[in-house]
Amino acid sequence: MNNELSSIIECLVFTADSALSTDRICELLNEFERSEIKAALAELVEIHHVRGGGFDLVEVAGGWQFRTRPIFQSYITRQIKTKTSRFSQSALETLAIIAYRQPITRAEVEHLRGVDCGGVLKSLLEKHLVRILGKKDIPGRPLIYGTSKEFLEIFGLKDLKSLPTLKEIQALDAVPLYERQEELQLEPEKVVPVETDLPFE
Amino acid sequence: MNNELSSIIECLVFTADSALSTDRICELLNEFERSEIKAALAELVEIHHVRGGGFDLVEVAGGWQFRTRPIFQSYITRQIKTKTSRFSQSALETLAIIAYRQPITRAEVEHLRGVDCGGVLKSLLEKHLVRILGKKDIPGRPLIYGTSKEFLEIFGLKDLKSLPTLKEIQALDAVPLYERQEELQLEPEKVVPVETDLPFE
Amino acid sequence: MSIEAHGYRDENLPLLDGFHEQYSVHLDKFDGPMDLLLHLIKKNELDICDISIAVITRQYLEYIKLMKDLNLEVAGDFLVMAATLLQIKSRQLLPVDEQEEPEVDEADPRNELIRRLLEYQQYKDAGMLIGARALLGREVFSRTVPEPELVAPQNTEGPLEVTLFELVDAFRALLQRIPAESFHDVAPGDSLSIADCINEILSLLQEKDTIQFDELVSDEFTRERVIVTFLALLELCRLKLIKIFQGNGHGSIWFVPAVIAELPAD
Repeated sequence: MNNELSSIIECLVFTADSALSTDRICELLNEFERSEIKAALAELVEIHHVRGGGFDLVEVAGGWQFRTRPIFQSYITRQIKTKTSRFSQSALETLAIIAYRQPITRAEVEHLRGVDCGGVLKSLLEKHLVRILGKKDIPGRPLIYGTSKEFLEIFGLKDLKSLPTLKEIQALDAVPLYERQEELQLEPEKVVPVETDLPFE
Repeated sequence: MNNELSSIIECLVFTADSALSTDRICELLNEFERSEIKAALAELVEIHHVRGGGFDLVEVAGGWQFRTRPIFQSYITRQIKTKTSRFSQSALETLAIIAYRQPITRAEVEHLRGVDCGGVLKSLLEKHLVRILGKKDIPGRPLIYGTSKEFLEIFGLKDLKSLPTLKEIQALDAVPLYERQEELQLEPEKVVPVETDLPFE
Repeated sequence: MSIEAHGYRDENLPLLDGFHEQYSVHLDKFDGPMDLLLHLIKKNELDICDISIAVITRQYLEYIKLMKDLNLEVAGDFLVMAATLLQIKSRQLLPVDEQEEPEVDEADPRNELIRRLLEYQQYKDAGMLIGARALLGREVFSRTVPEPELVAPQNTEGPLEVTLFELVDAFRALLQRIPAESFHDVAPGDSLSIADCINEILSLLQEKDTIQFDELVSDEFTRERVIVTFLALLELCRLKLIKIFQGNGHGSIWFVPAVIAELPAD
């Protein structure tokens, strides 16, 4: 890489303690044009992708971050503990509803799920995956919820638009649900027994 | 890099929380020979040196670590200077008391927290999160505090009325089922409006 | 996952208690009545859009009975759905009133339920897709070791980063720590509290200089609201935070901030 700007950006992303947004990079490197910075970022993504090392430069939650490639998971967990626990089905369902329908009230989530969601919501709030957006201007002024930046970070999503569209989901329906579940059970690494951090049930 | 071992080592060094010694790497990857690991490490150093990016793989006291290259030091400093600061627990607590109990005097805040709050209060005033509303009409005429407009902006609140009440947050706690049913009867707005015509049980 | 596999097998279980947890684990697999309904529809190979209410209702009630037999608490949500199913079933059984014009014949009573099921299934599937992603801290990892220079003391110039929930939670934690009697108005219930009203007025006064009493109560003109607003104003007046004026005899009440903006002397 003979482009100094790319190296500088690489440095900044590498030392940042969370994903670094393009805006923030532009702010820090105000002697460069935004277009130059964007080109350098694209170049960096390419460089790391091509060299195919242990980590990649990825765009998540509106920012840039170096992340290890998923195939090396089993080696990494030999030395560090996994911090994120698997999410229960009710947590994922609730997250999905909030993600697609935000801003949304607790009553609306509960209507969709047909079940009380207080415990799940609180736990998602504590995990910072969901945040309070304010209060809805209707009688009773209920709180309204939305997903957080951490939600995008943890699930590796660039932004809310990169959520699978509900249309894609319908296409997936061609495969009966139970078959998909059996499929999941066949993969031993995917069945993780404990859910220590998220006691949703 | 077509060497998978190199990628695995890269992953381990990347995610380790301190420099990783060669011994430790050999221990973690005991399916590989020490000589292979040493060769892969040398290869990695070479790869990163040649590409000349923002960081290098270096051997520091006790082990291997990715380190940003010193020539970029000045850019990293820019990042530290404008890093987002997180709230300390005491600042958060003091701010919460002021938000929920305003107008309030410093003595009242300290009574609730049980500790001196002068320093925290000053820093909240400096950050413009808290403002002085006036003086209380009691002996000594102590200053009374309240939250500012910036406070509302930071928390994305339309007005103070939009602050979630404690009751709303407490309502998120999972309540044992039998209690929840009783609560339903007590709180008419919370009962799901439909589907009540058919008495079941 | 299924009732058949784990439920009926041990009907004569001598020490039900010991297996209680095991049961509840399997039964809880259904995240609510919608989830259970979807399961029953799949199991019976029914089309969501043309479900047999009779079959589904029977199996649904059997499931609830099973939960009760196992001494499991049946969540109210499951009972609400049972009522809905029975209601739909009974409406289907009602003879069609021949007197009524065929034009206005009622929509299929199942429609609302079908719509909800389809919608629920979408989000359930979306949840599965999201959950199948490589998660940070689980399948993928970012760098954890901070650059030595970055460990330097944080300065306070940068923007603040804190969530509303953290603020509320801090207050809640505080309330749990201190004895309840320190607070007189912690749980105002659903009714309006004077403190809330004071907050509201203070917040309004940040936006404009004069406010009319009527403006404060116009949204919600109830006896309680008027009284609480009035008490709040008296309190604010006592604290010398506002000044109150009234136009002629029975004219509007106006008030303006009476803030002495002084900096702390330290």
